[in-house]
Amino acid sequence: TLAQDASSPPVTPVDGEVALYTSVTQDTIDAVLAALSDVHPDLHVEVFRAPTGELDARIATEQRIGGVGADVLWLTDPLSVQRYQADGLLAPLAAEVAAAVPEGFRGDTFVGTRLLDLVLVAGEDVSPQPVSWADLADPAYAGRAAIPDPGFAGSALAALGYLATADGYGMDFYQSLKDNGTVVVASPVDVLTGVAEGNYDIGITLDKLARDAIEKGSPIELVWPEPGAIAVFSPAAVVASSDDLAAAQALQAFLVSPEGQAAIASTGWQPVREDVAWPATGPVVSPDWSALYGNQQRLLEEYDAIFGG
Amino acid sequence: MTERPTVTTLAPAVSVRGAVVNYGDAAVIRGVDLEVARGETVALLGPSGSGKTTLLYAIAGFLPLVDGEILLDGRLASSSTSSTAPEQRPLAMVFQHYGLWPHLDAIDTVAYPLRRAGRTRSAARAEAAELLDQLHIGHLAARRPAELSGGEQQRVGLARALARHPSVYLLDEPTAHLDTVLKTGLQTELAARMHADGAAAIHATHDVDEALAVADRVVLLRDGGVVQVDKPRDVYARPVDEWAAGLTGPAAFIVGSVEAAGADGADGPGRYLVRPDWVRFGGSLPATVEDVRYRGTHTDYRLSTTLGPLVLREPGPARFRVGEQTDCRVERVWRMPTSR
Amino acid sequence: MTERPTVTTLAPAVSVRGAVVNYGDAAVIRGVDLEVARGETVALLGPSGSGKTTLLYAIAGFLPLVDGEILLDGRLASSSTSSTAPEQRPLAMVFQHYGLWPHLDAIDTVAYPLRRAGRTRSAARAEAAELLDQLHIGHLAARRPAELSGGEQQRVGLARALARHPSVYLLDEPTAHLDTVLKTGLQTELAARMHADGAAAIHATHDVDEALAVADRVVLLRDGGVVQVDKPRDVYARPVDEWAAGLTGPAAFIVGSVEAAGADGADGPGRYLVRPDWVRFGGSLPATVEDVRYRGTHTDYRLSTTLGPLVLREPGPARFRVGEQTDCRVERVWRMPTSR
Amino acid sequence: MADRDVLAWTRRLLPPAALAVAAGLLVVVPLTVLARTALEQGLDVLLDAVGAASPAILASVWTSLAASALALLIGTGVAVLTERTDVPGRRGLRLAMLLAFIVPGYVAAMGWLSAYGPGGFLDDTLGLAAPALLGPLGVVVVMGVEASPIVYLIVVAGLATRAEPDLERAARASGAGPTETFRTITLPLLRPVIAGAGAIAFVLSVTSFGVPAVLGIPAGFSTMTTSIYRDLAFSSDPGSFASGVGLAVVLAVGAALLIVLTDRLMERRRTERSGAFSGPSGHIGTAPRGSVEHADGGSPRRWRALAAGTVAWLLVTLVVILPLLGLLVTALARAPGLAPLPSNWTLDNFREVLNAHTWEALANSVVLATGAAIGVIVLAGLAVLARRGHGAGLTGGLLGLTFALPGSTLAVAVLLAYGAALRDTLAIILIAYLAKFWALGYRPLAAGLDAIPADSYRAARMSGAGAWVTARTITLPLLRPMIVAGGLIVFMFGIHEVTMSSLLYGPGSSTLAVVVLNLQQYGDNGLTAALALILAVIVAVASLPLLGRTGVLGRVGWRR
Ligand SMILES: Nc1ncnc2c1ncn2[C@@H]1O[C@H](COP(=O)(O)OP(=O)(O)OP(=O)(O)O)[C@@H](O)[C@H]1O
Ligand SMILES: Nc1ncnc2c1ncn2[C@@H]1O[C@H](COP(=O)(O)OP(=O)(O)OP(=O)(O)O)[C@@H](O)[C@H]1O
Ligand SMILES: [Mg+2]
Ligand SMILES: [Mg+2]
Repeated sequence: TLAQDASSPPVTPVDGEVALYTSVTQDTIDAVLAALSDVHPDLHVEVFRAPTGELDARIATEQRIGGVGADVLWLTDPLSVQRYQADGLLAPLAAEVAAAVPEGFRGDTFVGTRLLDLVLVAGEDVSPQPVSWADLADPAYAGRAAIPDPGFAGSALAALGYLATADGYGMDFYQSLKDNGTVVVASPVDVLTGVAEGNYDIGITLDKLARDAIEKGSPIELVWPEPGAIAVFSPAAVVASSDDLAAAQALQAFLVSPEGQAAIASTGWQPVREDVAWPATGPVVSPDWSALYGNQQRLLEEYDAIFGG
Repeated sequence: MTERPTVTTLAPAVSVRGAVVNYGDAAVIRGVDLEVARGETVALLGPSGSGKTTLLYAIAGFLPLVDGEILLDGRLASSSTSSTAPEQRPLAMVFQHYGLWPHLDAIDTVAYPLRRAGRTRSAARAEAAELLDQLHIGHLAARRPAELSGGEQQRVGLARALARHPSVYLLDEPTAHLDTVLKTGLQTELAARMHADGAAAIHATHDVDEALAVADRVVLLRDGGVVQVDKPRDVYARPVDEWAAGLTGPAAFIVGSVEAAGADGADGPGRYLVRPDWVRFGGSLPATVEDVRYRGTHTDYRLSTTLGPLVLREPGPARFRVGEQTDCRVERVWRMPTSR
Repeated sequence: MTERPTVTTLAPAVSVRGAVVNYGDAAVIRGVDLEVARGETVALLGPSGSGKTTLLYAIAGFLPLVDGEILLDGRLASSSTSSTAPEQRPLAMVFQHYGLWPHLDAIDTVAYPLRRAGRTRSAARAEAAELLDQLHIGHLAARRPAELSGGEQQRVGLARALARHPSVYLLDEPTAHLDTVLKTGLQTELAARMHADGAAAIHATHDVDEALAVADRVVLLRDGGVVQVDKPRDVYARPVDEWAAGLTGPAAFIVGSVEAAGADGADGPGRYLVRPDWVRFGGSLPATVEDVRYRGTHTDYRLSTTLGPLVLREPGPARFRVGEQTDCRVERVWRMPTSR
Repeated sequence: MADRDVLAWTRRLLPPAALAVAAGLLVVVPLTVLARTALEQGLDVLLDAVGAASPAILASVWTSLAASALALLIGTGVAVLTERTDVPGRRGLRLAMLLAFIVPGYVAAMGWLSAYGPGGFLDDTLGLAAPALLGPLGVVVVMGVEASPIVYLIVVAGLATRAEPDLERAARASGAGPTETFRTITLPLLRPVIAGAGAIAFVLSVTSFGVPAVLGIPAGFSTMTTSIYRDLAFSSDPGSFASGVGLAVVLAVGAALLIVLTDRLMERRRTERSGAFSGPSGHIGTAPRGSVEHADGGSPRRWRALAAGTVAWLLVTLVVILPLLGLLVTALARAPGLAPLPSNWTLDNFREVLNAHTWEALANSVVLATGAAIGVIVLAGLAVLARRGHGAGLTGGLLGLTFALPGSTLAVAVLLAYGAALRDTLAIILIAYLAKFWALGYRPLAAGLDAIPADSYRAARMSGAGAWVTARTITLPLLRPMIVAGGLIVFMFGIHEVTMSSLLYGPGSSTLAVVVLNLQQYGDNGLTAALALILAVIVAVASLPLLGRTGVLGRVGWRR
């Protein structure tokens, strides 16, 4: 389904100053910017990085004092970006940028750049090892399964968004998790740490985190669950009021260019482009992001009704 | 003995007119009038709790007047509606509890008012050192209050007041912790200043001897009101009532006619004050010694006579014993005013 | 006049032996010996800075001994290596600066030692109220120190010490801010207690009159050392050296032979002390009046005579003026010891 | 003459004017802007939000009350031990208290987890774990421990300004033993100071986010701050921003009211010193410190000191040292879940943390923290001096407001007010710090005033000093221990402040905490732990000179 081949024509270097507001991890930003200077030596990027909550607050505040200071937004998950789109904050996506990524990983004004894959992790000597998401509710793991808090981590909300509507799951699934004594922790990191330390047998975490830990010797196993890892794409968008739209669009385009995608992949996150080298992992599934947007509050309330947040 | 420079054409250094001061709702100073001329020392004599400190604080501008006014050097300083800032009044004060600053050593404390007056640091410290020397605590210049004895602290407080060269000194029991030698030295220094600068002083004390020794005039204070204003000898010899008599020295009272005793001041029947030094041994009045108290320089005898009980004071050690019979004479009496 | 109950078989209430106390490296008390019998009041008389407070603190256990020892009721309380906790000593103390607790009102302050002694709250407060009444501050029971006058604060401090009913009272200038009436009242109360409980007292003061009036014995302190220990009349009449003579009262010295003057105590050539009350007007010694000071109950005259300058004290107001010629006689002298 | 008058007037009016301007800029303007934002959606929406959040509010209030009680207990207890007794190892105790201070809340919570949590190193080595750490109990304990160094510093300073040895001697001479003297005299005299410290501990706990996030959420226990975060972070509702702000303002107003209330209570119970500063200095009722153990007599006293020291050390080991060790283990571990064995350890985390980025951020943080400390002390000094006049309660309340605002909300306020001109500069972060930490300096200073007898001011006025000269030459020097304590506290907070700077920083103005945070999200607890430890070592080394025999603040006190 991908239109481009890996050897796209050389891009003409763009120069200018771009302010990037982002919530992606620092090492990814560093790697991408390093690669960027090879392609656009005179494109200077100033980074403001903050956790999702703070970034949201800053943007909301700046909207109230005469304009967002960013030229490009690069966020972790495709939720708040839809609000900015609704506010008319974002410039429409350029055709070639849109064309670079698969349909499910973009919107009208934003484009996915990388995938956070939610997977299962299990202790090395846990048996039986889980195979599907449904195993979280398996009585074998009663009281020994951990999930991240959807009210706290965007990726966890994505899992909720997918599982709440997926066939054979739904809110009843969460009820059965609750009944099985599943523990809610703050973030995927906490899940990983907890499983690695043997506090829990299995849990939901991020693919990259699990791989890193395994590589360094953590006593855990990564399980690619059926029907697939739940993928959360990190959107990049251009702010319509940017002083230097050309530069901003160049940065956005770079993020989905083969070079940019390779840089992202080098930091351990799955690129959205399928033509960039990435170890064979497994299938991914996605929640319906546009359906999820606008329903978060209701979903969280339903979730809270079960887990008593 | 009073050595007042002739400054009569000038306004009085302090005049307090009908001053009323409250703590909360309770009036502690109730309409005090007081005038202090330049070069004059007025003793404010009153028992504990009579309002001496309160009155000095009002004069210094620390407490507001509810009524009345206070003028300093002829200018209005406090009234019930206005008040000059304390630092703008031509005053220096010795505080009953010294008011020393724990973080400043003796010399910096004394240099403080000099610095405020614009002196350079070294000039201020030089003058401060001199003042400390004068009060015999030059060697303690580098000590902070916590490292000084009570009397030494009091002297630092005194030196600080002296350093200000004001036109009025407010002295709140300034010698309570000083021995006789230091007391005398201080009194001499203050007298010299009064003389040289025409400065005035209000000297609050509960000690009669001190009041009589230092003052040109004595103001008797009782429950925040003035009972009597007089020269020292008159305060002692001619008190306006029994309370004043008791405050200013040992007092015995006899009722009736004392003409027969042939004493100075006898004037028909009435109530008479007899001071112990107005009674002498030898004479026509038979007396029984009831009690003998040796007090160093003098001995006090309590005698019972036909006129009533008397006290007799005599220099030197005891000459009689309890129970002995002897004679005495009353040389002088003071007929107590009947009304007030 | 001393009224010591016969308790001689018992150990002295306080005995201090060769006590040395330092502040930092400086010795402030340098080998003091002192014994106080039960029922006895000893006055600690010394000028400002002589170490009175320091000695009392050492006895109370607030300061460590560098050398020597202190026994209370015969039991070792302080030595250079050990020390009984202050609260376990049978003492009560009146602090020179009262040591009142800013957060407690008068009655709770006085009730404090009673509570510590195990009294119930209401019993303690009732007894405290009585003590306050006795010191005429019953109506101030609910006031905190900041709302009391100096003398009132001092009385609260006194009442607190009285409340403890100890076997030894340490009194550090306890009457510095009290008027005569209160002073006398306090002395009476203390005397009664000494009598009733066999309690002893060490009364630090710089005031000669007070020392002579209250004490059974007087200890003269100078620069942290004991200069003389004697009965009041002997401290006054038979000082061991000039410094002691000066501290205990007005003193004039004449050198040579005073036999001719016919005074008591004359004994060949030497240096003689003459107290002002040992000189009288009338006699064979021509005198010129150099200065006259009226001091209420008495008048002091400075005279110049062929024997040298003398001071004469006489009850009553001044009889002579400066410059007048008159005669006087020296009735008594004290030949100063030659060494020391 | 006229010139001198003008000069005098300017000098007299300048300080109050400066105070008014500062209060306007730092407190009134940001709060006004916030209030407007909060009411964007109308009052009804706001009230609904408050209603919905009320369980969380309740949870916040009770955990914070409990945490501040705990902080008061620990802080006061250790302060008394290190400053008023001869327990062995006092220096070490002081250092430990400072260390507890420098580790930011969320990192500390992590340290606790890796020490005591299930699977923590105590679990691994000794089989000891405290599952209750996850949940309200853990939140209370860790927040309490987090706040205790502040209480400690303030109480130590309080003890230094309130050194009136005769008062304690008088108690001993009345028959009270050392403990009873402490309970009946020393402690009540410190009441204003302790109350001030308690107010600070309470507000810190109410606004704490890291600790409840790490320890509360896994147990399904949410507080005000975590639920505001939830509302703000994952809402598609454009009004949620406004209602989040509204909730924060409500929280702040509540806390400020509480503060004003305690102020009122304290005002009535003022225990102003009267009379002379009395009594020779030295250790109360005993030998001067440093001399032979004296006046309390030989061995019982020594045993008591030893026992107290042991208890204190045990406590400090439990609440400071073991969590720090937990952090160390986390920082050294190659990967989570490995046994705490040297073969599984690596210094990679430390190496990675110490990059050029970190140093730049550290420099920024030091500049900001220093600026904030100095600025806060100046402002707090002004406010305290003005307090002697009118509007005492008002000042305390106002400053309490900005202090009690959660950091993110205050940052939003400052950005709203000054962002147009100052965004991305260090200056805007400094403004936020000043607004937030003003109360941290003000509280201890205000509490310290009580220990100064009124005659001290009067004596200065009588010496010719005007009100502000008196302030400069007498009042402030007498408050020196409090000033140092307040400055130190603000500095430490400035060093590890996260929320405000992460919202306000721009190119070139990132702070150390921002770097930590950037490492942490999705990242690596190991890196965070390593950075926190490096910070702790820096602080420990820098504070060594403060730990001498005279104590952290003893040497700045006016008693020698
Ligand atoms: N903390 C201290 N450090 C150093 N020296 C001190 C300290 N306290 C007192 N001194 C000195 O010790 C000496 C004795 O002091 P102490 O207070 O015992 O005197 P005092 O006889 O009570 O005097 P006063 O009548 O003035 O109260 C004084 O010279 C004083 O300066
Ligand atoms: N802050 C206060 N609040 C209420 N009453 C007070 C306050 N300060 C003093 N008083 C009362 O006012 C009266 C006068 O006090 P003041 O201090 O003027 O007495 P004083 O004559 O100086 O006495 P002393 O010789 O004992 O120092 C006293 O009865 C005292 O109790
Ligand atoms: Mg007074
Ligand atoms: Mg003394």
